[in-house]
Amino acid sequence: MANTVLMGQYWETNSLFHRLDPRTKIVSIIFIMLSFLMLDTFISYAVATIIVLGILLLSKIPIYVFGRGLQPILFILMFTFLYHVVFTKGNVIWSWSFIEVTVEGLHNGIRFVWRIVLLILLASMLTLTTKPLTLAHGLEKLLAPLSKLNVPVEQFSLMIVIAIRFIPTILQEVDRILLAQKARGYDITALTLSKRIFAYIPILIPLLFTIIQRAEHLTYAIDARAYGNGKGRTSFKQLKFQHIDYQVGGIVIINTLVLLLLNIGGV
Amino acid sequence: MLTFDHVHFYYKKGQSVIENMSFTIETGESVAIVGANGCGKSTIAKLMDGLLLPKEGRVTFKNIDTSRPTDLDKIHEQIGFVFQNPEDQFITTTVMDEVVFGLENIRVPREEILNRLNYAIQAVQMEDYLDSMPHQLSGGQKQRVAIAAIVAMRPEIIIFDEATSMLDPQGREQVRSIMNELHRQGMTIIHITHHMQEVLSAERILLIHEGRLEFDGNPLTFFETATVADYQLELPFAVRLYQMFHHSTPLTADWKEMVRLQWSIN
Amino acid sequence: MKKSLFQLNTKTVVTIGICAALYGATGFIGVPIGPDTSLRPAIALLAIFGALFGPVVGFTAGFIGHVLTDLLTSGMVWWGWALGSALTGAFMGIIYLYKGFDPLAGLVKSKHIGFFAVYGIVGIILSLLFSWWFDITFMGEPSDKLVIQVSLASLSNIAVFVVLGIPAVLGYAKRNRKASNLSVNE
Amino acid sequence: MVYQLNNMTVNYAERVALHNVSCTIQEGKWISIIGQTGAGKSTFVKVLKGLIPSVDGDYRIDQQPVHRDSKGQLKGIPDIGYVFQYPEHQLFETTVYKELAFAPKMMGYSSQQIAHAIELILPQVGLPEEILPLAPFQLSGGYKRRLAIASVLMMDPKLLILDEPTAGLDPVSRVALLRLLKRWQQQENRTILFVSHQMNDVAEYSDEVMVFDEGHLMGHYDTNILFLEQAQLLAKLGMSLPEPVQLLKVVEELSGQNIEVASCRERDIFEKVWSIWHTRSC
Ligand SMILES: Nc1ncnc2c1ncn2[C@@H]1O[C@H](COP(=O)(O)OP(=O)(O)OP(=O)(O)O)[C@@H](O)[C@H]1O
Ligand SMILES: Nc1ncnc2c1ncn2[C@@H]1O[C@H](COP(=O)(O)OP(=O)(O)OP(=O)(O)O)[C@@H](O)[C@H]1O
Ligand SMILES: [Mg+2]
Ligand SMILES: [Mg+2]
Repeated sequence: MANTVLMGQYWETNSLFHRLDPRTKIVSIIFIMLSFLMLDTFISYAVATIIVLGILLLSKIPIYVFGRGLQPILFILMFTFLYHVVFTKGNVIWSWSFIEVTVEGLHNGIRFVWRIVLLILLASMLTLTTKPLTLAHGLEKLLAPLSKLNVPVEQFSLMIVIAIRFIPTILQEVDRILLAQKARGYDITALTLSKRIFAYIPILIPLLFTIIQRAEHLTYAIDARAYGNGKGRTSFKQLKFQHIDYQVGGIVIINTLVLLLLNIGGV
Repeated sequence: MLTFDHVHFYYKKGQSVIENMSFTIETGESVAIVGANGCGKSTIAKLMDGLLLPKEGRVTFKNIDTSRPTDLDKIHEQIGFVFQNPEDQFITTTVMDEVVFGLENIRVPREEILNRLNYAIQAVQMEDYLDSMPHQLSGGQKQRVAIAAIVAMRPEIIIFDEATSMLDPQGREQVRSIMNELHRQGMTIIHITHHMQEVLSAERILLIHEGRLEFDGNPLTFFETATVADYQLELPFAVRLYQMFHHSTPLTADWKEMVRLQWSIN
Repeated sequence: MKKSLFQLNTKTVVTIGICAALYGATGFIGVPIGPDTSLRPAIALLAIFGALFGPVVGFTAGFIGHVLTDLLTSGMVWWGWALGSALTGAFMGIIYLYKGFDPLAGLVKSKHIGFFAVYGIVGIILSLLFSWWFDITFMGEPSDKLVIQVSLASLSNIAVFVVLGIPAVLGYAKRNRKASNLSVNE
Repeated sequence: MVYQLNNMTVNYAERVALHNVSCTIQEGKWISIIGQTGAGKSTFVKVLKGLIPSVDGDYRIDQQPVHRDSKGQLKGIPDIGYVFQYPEHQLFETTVYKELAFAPKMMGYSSQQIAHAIELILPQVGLPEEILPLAPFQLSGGYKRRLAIASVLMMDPKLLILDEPTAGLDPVSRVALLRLLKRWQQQENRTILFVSHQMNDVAEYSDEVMVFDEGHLMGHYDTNILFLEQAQLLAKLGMSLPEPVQLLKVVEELSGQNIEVASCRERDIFEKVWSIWHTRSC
């Protein structure tokens, strides 16, 4: 469990995207996403789709992995689609009692769903090809200039790192408490499901206590190792832009421009 | 120069944990702190490092008062502290990051970080575990990593709070020799331990009893004269042997040496 | 010491980080009760963090925690809802600014509970409305669906807040009061 | 009861922590477990307690295969007491009292019985009554350790597993605990599995010793045989001898003769060395 969280959605392949600097990825994705928010015409949708498909192929990640990412929001997608189909006024092509399906509705439904799917696929590219801590590192570096304006970027980044690092610890802590109880003859996992839900409640308060205790020790640990306010730390793991980062950056900008022009041109 | 000047401390009002404690540890000394469970050793260590502040009196390091928040960073840079429970000390997700974290904080340049990382990790023999999660190591391995993370920072003082309690005898010996080496290079070593043989090889011993400093001096003198059981301590093996020989040879920390000497006299 | 609001020392950094982790970890758990809505015990945690550590910790922990769960589970961040979580956390934290309210020392008066409940409920509704507005504006989601979603989510969140969050803060304060009383008696 | 492991293997992700371990643990003995850091000692005792759900191998108690769930995972074995290597892994309640009361409450004792039992156990492990209302994490390292041990002793288990229980205890408490355990084990004919790095304690208190190295069980010996006759094996595995035995070796080397001793316990060796000494100086 600990490892799954630390790895996040990360999926190891030797693709181009895995080698990219996290900063390039973050900025590019933001650009592409913004340009997608303006999608309007059929051609622009087509271009966007081709771009996303291209990215998926290049990532070398099997398609079912992306499918898995879409699963949790399948319900929203269906709902959005049906909603548009049913409630958009226009040319009725099929009806049953008060329900009317219209051409415009189908059109709208497909469009909205399509856009969300594209956005999600893009977003999962970032998490599938970058480990959460690398992502945090990239973000810290991107925001580094703000540090000069007295924005506590380092501390903010430490916050995120602690958060990522502690999600598994907390889940482990729950495991630990269960294990400690098991070691003294109380096995929660042996209970039936309905009883188990209630059995979790008494664990919550001890959990809260130990976590607050953990926080105290962690504060000591960070202070004791002279973190201070994090300003001016050196950085052992360095990020370096490579050729490929510039190339990808260039392509992204061209893409965005193309989409923009398509939209402006109304094609 | 680390000074306790009439220090009082409590966690809860009315239940004092440290009472009127005064002593000075000079640069380059090697000091063992001993005492019963709950007598306040870890609390003293936290006071030394400025993690806790005295309720009365002053703790100063090179004339910097720990209660001045602005200077606390300097104290943390100069005083390294290996926690009693290594799990409380871990901040990051890999053994490597754990060692590097402190080095980045004290602004060690990149190339130098690599050197120190290698040195520290090799010293505790954890080369094979650089990418492991600290929380998923065995009990003794955790202690080794905790030690490496502090040793790499090369502070002027290192406080080891029972940092070797779960090491095998060989590991204990290794850490002992790391300590000796650092001490030889001029580092001040403060070692909190329940292992009496280790106490014997320190230069000075601070005995804490119910929050008060009960004895401050040479360990050999201490074990020769004190009734150790009053302080929940036992005699080191060397001293037990010494008593068996009815004190016929001078007491030394190295008991094998003592036996040989005895043998040659007879 | 207690009432400092914007100072970012190690303690606040760690508290926010760990609260975010806790929020994120419990974010994995949820009992679905309607379209894209579930009974999330995480809301109770926001209430606890807010009350114990104030609006800044509540806001930041809610935001980071939400973004992280989104990133770790589906890879897609729903920014509107993340900001919503943040707002809820901030509202839960208003009570922290009251003089004489200090659950860490066991000090909670009954009028505090009233205020806490009001801020909490107002906060939950306001932040959901915010998320709703955000989604319509930036994601182009249909608004009627969101009306259902918002009302369901408000109700479920308020339920969790009232049933779990408030009692947890009270329980925590009570326990701390006990501990400090004992030390005075001895 | 007899506990039997057959070809037990445990993997943690990519690391093999136990390799084909087979052993039989008889009732009524004090068995120590030694080995270097990371040798697999904790893993081994966790398997015995059933704390590691997925293991590869066969585990029987009194010839009966240990119950597994539908997925083939091991279940915790309730009547084995287990003290974790880090007391922090074990303590979870909000007060010391609740911590001590947890196991007996599970076993269905009344609150009076529990209160009485707690009253009895506190002095035995050297805990003052004042700490009962404190939260376990407010205790010092050594007190946490005592609490962890006491809360398991409350179960009065047939087999008691202690993973480095003396780490962090002050010397007098350490000896007191070891004596308490020895008395309990002998008088009530209980079994103790004692993981330790303190060779002196191992030599002093155990009947048998199991030696681990890099996940392998290297042998299961009578204590005296191991320390007095298998010194090479221990040296090869990088483990040291108890100090009294080292003393014996030094004296053997100095005198150039083999010395017979009754056991590897300090008293017996000191007696022997003293008598050699005495005859020499007379
Ligand atoms: N966070 C805390 N809150 C309240 N009391 C505490 C806290 N930490 C320690 N104490 C108490 O302070 C006293 C001294 O504790 P300390 O940890 O300094 O002892 P120690 O000498 O290190 O003992 P050990 O050898 O067992 O580690 C103990 O009575 C302990 O219960
Ligand atoms: N949860 C875990 N995940 C991955 N590897 C682990 C885990 N626990 C232990 N290991 C590894 O398994 C090996 C055996 O560990 P174990 O804890 O059994 O050692 P040990 O003999 O108890 O050592 P020690 O004396 O240091 O406590 C070690 O190499 C350790 O790094
Ligand atoms: Mg201590
Ligand atoms: Mg172990």
